[in-house]
Amino acid sequence: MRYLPLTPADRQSMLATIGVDSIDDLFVDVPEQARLTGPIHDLPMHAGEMAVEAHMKALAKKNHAAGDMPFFLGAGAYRHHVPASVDHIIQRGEFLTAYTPYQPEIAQGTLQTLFEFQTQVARLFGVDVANASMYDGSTACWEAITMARRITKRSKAILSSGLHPHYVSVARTMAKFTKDSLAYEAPRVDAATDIQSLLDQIDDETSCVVVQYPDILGRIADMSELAARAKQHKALLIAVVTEPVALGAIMSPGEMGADIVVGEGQSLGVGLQFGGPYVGLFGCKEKYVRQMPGRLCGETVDAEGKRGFVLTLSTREQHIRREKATSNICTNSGLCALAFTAHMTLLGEKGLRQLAMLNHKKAVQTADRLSAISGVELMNDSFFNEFTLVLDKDARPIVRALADQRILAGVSLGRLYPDEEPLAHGLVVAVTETVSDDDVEALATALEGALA
Amino acid sequence: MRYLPLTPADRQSMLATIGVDSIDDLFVDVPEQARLTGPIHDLPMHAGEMAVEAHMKALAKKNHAAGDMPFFLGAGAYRHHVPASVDHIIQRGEFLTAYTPYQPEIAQGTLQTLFEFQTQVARLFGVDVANASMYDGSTACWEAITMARRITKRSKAILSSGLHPHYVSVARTMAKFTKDSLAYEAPRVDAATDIQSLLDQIDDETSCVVVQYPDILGRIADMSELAARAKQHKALLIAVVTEPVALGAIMSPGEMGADIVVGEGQSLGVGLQFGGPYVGLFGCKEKYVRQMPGRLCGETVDAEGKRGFVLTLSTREQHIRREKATSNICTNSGLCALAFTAHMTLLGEKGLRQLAMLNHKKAVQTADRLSAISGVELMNDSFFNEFTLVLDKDARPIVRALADQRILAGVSLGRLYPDEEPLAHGLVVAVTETVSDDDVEALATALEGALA
Amino acid sequence: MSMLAAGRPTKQEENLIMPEQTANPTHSGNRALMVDEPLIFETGSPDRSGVDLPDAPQVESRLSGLERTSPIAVPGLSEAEMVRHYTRLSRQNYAIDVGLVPLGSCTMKHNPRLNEKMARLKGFADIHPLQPVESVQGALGVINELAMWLIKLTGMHGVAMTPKAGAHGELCGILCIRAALEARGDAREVILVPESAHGTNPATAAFAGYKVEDIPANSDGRVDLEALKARLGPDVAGVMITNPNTCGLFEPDMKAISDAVHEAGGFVYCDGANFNAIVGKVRPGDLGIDAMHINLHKTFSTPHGGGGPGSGPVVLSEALSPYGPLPFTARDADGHFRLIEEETADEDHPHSFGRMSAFHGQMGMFTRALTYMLSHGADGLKQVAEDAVLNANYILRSLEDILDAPFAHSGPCMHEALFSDKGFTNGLTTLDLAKGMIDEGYHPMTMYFPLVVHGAMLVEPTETESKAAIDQFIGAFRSVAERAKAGDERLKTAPHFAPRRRLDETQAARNPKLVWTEPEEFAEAAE
Amino acid sequence: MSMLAAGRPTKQEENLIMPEQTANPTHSGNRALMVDEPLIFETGSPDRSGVDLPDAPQVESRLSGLERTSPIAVPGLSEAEMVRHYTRLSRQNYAIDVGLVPLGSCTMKHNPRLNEKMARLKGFADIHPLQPVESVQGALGVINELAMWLIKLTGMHGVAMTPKAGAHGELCGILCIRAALEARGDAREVILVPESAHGTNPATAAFAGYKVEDIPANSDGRVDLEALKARLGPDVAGVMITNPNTCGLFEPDMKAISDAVHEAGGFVYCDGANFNAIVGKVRPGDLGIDAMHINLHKTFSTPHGGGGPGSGPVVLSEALSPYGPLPFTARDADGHFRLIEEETADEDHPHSFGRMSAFHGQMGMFTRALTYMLSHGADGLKQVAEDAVLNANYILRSLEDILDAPFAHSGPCMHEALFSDKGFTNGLTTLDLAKGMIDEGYHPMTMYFPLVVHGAMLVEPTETESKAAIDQFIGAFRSVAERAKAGDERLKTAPHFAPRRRLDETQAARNPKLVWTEPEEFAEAAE
Ligand SMILES: Cc1ncc(COP(=O)(O)O)c(C=O)c1O
Ligand SMILES: Cc1ncc(COP(=O)(O)O)c(C=O)c1O
Repeated sequence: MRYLPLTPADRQSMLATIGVDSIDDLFVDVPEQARLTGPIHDLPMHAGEMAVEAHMKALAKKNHAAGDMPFFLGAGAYRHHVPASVDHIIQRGEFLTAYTPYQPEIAQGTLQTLFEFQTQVARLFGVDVANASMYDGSTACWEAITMARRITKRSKAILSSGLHPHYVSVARTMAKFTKDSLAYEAPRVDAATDIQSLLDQIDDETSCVVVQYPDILGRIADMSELAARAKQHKALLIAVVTEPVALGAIMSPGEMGADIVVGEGQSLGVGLQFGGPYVGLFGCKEKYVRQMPGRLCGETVDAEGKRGFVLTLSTREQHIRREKATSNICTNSGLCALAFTAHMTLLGEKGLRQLAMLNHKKAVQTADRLSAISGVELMNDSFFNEFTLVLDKDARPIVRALADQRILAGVSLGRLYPDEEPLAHGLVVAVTETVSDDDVEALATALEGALA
Repeated sequence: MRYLPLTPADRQSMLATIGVDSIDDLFVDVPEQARLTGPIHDLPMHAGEMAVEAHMKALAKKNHAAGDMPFFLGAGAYRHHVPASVDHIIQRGEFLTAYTPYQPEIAQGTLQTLFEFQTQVARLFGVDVANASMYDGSTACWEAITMARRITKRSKAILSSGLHPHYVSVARTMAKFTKDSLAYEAPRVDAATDIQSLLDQIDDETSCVVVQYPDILGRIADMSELAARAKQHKALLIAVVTEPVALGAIMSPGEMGADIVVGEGQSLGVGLQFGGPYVGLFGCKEKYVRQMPGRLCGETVDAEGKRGFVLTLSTREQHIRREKATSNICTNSGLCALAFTAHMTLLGEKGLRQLAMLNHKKAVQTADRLSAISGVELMNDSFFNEFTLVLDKDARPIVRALADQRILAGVSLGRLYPDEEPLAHGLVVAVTETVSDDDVEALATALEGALA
Repeated sequence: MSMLAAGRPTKQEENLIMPEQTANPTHSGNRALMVDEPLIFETGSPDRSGVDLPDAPQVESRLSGLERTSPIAVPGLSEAEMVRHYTRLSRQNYAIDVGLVPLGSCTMKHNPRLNEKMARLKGFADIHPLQPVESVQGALGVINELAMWLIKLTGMHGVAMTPKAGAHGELCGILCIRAALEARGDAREVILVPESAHGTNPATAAFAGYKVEDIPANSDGRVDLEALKARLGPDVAGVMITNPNTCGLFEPDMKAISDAVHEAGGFVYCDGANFNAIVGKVRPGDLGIDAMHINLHKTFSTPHGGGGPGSGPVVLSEALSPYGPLPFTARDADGHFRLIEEETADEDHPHSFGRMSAFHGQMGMFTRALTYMLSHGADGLKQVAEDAVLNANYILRSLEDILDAPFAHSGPCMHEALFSDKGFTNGLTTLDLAKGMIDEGYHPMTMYFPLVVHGAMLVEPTETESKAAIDQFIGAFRSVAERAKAGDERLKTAPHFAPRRRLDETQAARNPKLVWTEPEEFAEAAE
Repeated sequence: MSMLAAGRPTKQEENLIMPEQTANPTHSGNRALMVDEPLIFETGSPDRSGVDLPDAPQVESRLSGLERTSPIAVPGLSEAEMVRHYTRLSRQNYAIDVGLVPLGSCTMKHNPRLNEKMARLKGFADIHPLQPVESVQGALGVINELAMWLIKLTGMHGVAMTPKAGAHGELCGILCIRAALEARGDAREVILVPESAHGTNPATAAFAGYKVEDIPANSDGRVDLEALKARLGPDVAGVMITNPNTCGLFEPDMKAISDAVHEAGGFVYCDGANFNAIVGKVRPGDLGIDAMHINLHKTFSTPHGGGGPGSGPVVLSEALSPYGPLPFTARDADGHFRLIEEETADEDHPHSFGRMSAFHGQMGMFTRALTYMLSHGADGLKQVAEDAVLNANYILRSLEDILDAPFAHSGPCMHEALFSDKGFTNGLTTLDLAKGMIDEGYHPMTMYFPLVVHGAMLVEPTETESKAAIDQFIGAFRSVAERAKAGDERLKTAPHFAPRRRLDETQAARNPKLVWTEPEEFAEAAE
């Protein structure tokens, strides 16, 4: 077998060194009746590369790849062009096959990259510090809520209706067990966000307000007042960013006063991958750093005084603090963080701003084109690269029908909120730099057809 | 522009350091009238990755990729499965972007690989030594003929009719200018090779006999007698191997007494690539080493006595010997040689033998299946993974018609020998491990249809 | 135990003073191929970029006046610089591709390159998690096929595919237990976890709102069955046991433990991080386990990536399966795949505890792991376990004469060999040996884990190491161990040859610098 | 000229004795990340393998009794070992991705990764050279489009795409000249080549059956026009001139040279290896040139791969185009591509000198080069030349105070700066400086070429180096040059920090070991 270097002769000589007769002598601790004799039934035997490749390719072909057709899905996962050099870097064996950098003298490559990542994320979010990544945006969001609980010693969180419904679900799952209370209701089809209602809800029992920016319907609202109000009540403002490219065009949550900013980093470097692995971004104000979950990389010096980097503040973490840790997370999204950082380094501020404006202006153009169709209305007055259309029919069957025509039209609100009748006509359309004018025309034509 | 790091400010400050006002002051040696002012007309301006990728993908789509359909072409270029790890290795920046290893202290990676390559090639060919690669099989073949001329001081070469016609063309092109004489005639459709006729032609003016093994029609013949006869006349036997995988199944030319063995290494690691880059293999008996063309890597020690490798015997080469060099070759096929070596290292003798027998037996099966079709006859009584069918019609239009049906049926002899009427019904079919039973059936069915 | 054949100096200079790389004897500060590399913040600039983008269409923006006007201050590099920067940094890393990474509990096996290629097929890499299910039948097929493999390999009833790493898998399992208990109105509050457990076990139990208590171990490094039985009772929701355990030993009483816990009304969570030792040899389902996570990034070869991403599917017993998370994939009789989400959960999966991450789990890891499984097959996976265990025992027996091996007397180990620093002199410890191994060209073993052994060294070679590689490793390990026992002072300052000498972790924690800030001098100059 | 910001020791130890890595102070012989690696023949075995293949069908073989029975003796490795073996070896290489490779005449610019990705599209990588032309229209389209770019960039009439590297391109050009002369029955025998030319120039002329004679140079490092004119005559088939020349200077008299050669009935071959200096700025066609090869692996960024493969298309004047090689691609008015081979050559290309390699040239390099051209566009390529020349002049002027720069007085250089070792003391030479640069973390410049300058050092930074990278390089170069002038003894034994110290090239040549052979002891033991 191609991955196994031991030859039969090696095995014999090693057994002799150990002083046993057969491999089964090494499994003596396994009770007889639990020991399997032959290979497990009903599973195929080993296969060569060609056969495996053929099998996997056949499965891959059964999917509609986004790049093969007009594609407008967003809602928490965005299709951006990832430069070829990013994939080259993450395939370097020294990054790909490295362990967590617990031996810093021979892990400066990973560590320095994490330090760069943390700095990039903090600057993008407009906060003081960021960690070395979480699993994804949705789990980062829950971790932020628990962190706010630890800081404020309160357990009432207010979730904006604009928060991604899957993020809400994740929080609800956990809250059921931790007894946190979560205030939340589904969004309304309205150009205005729920900021006003959130302002009204904050009180002295509130641990945090969680606001997505831009929100699930694509809307952008100033959070400054919310931050101020939260502060008055000693509650925290948690901002959630599912599309980090947006922050190349719009003010950062940190600038508006957010205490904790979390997000999904998949847009940069990572790709769609059917939802994972992604990379959770997690930043906050300096003063909260010892309450953060996850790994942190910090600068220090070596015995000769040379600058170097190490994992630090590990007394927050499970491997040191065990049941008192700030989180149970161990393995995070290291390689995705590297991809994020490599992509961000290619962009730089200039490239990021260009990319963001390109996304935005294409989205504006597309919104205008599509809302010109009879039976289609644009809900948003502001948005970044994603907006909500209100159709004069249920959106969900239309999305399915268009998929059969090889047009991936967007995410219907019916898919996201199956139980919310009033949202059924909503269609969230994302437009990135990968969308061509032809794609827009194809969608427009198909939508016209479907609505006629 | 994404590959150019200088900023406008950098340029200004550098011009200032140099002491000139503008970039054009650095082009003063170019006569005014030859200096272009703006960008060259009629060519596109710079473009981003997405646009370039779209352009190239559109071109790529206009080709029938071999992997997308039943595929049976050979005749000097073979489609083998290249393990994924081979491509990983040749994409390592330290190999991909390295220069020729003229500074051995920081090029041991390339050098040790070349040493391994040379040893693998020599062992595969059954000769004492091999060089660090040539451009491809066809140019290696001509180099071997000139080497034989230098060694024997004679200029009459006899080319077997079984030599790849393109290799013959290359030799003829050069011989026109160097005044070498080449005896050659086109092959006959016959199970027997031209060994007997070659034996008869050798005389005391012969510098070398050049025999392809297996030959262009897939035939295999013992060259031992030829080697002995050549030796009697102080001529050299040059063997040409266009399918190195064959040598996992059949005796090496060296074992039969060949003096020089050259070949095309594309089968291992390199892939089809529409004909290039490929990798010329070049081996010979030890005593001729100082007449070899191309680079040689040799073992030595460093100042501390540690083993190391260097390019050696460079007094044969153009950069030292200039017009007296054994060849004008400089850049060779380094990275393809690495791919060859990585692939060969994965195989090992065991894997190579398995691979060879798999090719051969599949070919036998296919030959039987196809020759069962009425109007199809199998010419060969022996072959490795390639054989010649004689159809009862012109093969060339059939190959084209089948290509339109998305079946790449083989190489017609009409394509290779457009001027040889008697060969027009010949079809050379290659069968490697990448051919499935379904592929064979598809070809059989299509052939039946075309011949009906 | 031979030395490398290459690179052995012909003139031996045994008593030579070891040349430390204490200073930079070059102008540049580099040492040939050992090139130091600044941060992007020091070399890049916000107006340089490694991308070219088309011009944006000329339309008004609709950003409701929230344009970002302040600097973002993320520097850019040209592609040429970016590639070199990260290539140079990568060269300061150790990794499996560079050499043996014998980290106990981490299963750092070879990551096959076919996996990487398959994960990049556009049909897997370029699909959106919210595409209509008809357009992602192949992706759902991958999840389903992988689930089938996991179920058959473990002999369990169901599997939850969404957890994103081992710890997330633990959380999934514990939430299943809690949901099952709550479903029967049984609000138990305690989870028992042995001291030898990985930190994620107690952390997870706490994260899910449980109290954590210890399970005593016996002198053989295993769960003390009788002590455990004594502690079981109506307050105990379950136990978390690692098997093979973190001392590298199989728990022979596992079935008895499970039975006892079940009898007491609790559930058995098994930490399956060490599944590599028994894959194809033992099915956890036969041991009475209720939930077990599987680190695809360990047993099933998905790359560790310098810290992640991982993937931690959880196999579940019949009792716990109804409580598993959303979404999941179901296969209809006709081969069509459905996605079960909140919408139809009431019908299809009414007891689910809910969603634990936004989408369908780590698809990019699923494609890799499935590729790996198909490559090995049932026969190959069995061989994996056997070779992993063989390699570990070979190391154990080759070094037990020189190093203290606390449980070696009790019989063979599984996939990892446990040693301790007992007998080291002159104040030398496990840490010093580890750093000495760095100089020898190896990644150190896991240090100071499990906690139950003082100065623990946990060595897991995995099955993808050749005998020659292991012999060389043993030779180096022996040599450093001898030095540690002899009290070699120079080990205290090891490593001597790595890109950095020992790093000051105390300073890092006392005065945390977690992001780059403009040095004062520069900042002033810029004003 | 600043040092790297990172890695600077805070405690400066200026007078410290430079620690040489003279011995292996570790048991393994490794030094942390610097791992020595044996040969596959020492670690592999003929019965190990890193591939799995299906069983062959059960049929009789038809190998006419020539089965290979003797051992092939090529060892195999598992994939795990193979990947590690070549990864470790790669880490002993310097390369562009690792740092500056300022090799004059070699144009070691960044190799964009998009090129690599495009070359691997199955529509390019997985097509056979003998497929019916209708099935490879896209491939022929690539060749045609690239040909169009080359023609427009050079202002020439035609282009031969099949040559496989620069030297092969030279051969192509010389054969065109020879064919053209023979076509008019003019059997000239001499090609004039300046002493400063690259070795391939005279070697090629000889390989094509010509006698080679020298062209005198003037004290400015350029062709001596008058001396050349004096030598021209009815025996001279042509001249081979490099422009910009190998001293890094533009030949201002190029047009006059061409006119003179033409007047004497000869042809002008231009070695275009240095086209990077003038791409988009000057068209060789405007200078009267008849043939010029272009190294796609220099100017157009295809990777050098540790020695190849390259690609050397040759642009041709109207006079020479009829003689270019087969096969080639022609575009019909309707956009369809034809392949002109021997079959139709009589009609389409009757004067062709024939085929010079088996197939269509270096397709894998064409896709990369075209990707590069499309990325840069006409505007970007002009910027390439300007930045390349700017960087070289910046180096020239930054170092001419410390290093002898033989032609610096005559004005700016083009893309490379030429220095010499004049003024070094204590017997130190260019070689010593080069080896000193290795310790500094740089690939040395080209040494001892061109031959016309004693102790030549030819420095070509290319346009893909940043100002910061060049400033650091200058700092290191200056420091080593100062040491060379001061006669620093330690330079004689540099490099001190590379994977190997200086290698004994004399021994290698005197007693060539070109393949591995079983060591005697082993061989005996095996008997
Ligand atoms: C025994 C054990 N349990 C749990 C874990 C946690 O897994 P992960 O890091 O994937 O969250 C690990 C991994 O380090 C482990 O070794
Ligand atoms: C000036 C010059 N001419 C010709 C060549 C030969 O090119 P190639 O190595 O591609 O054959 C080179 C490359 O080294 C060169 O520098």
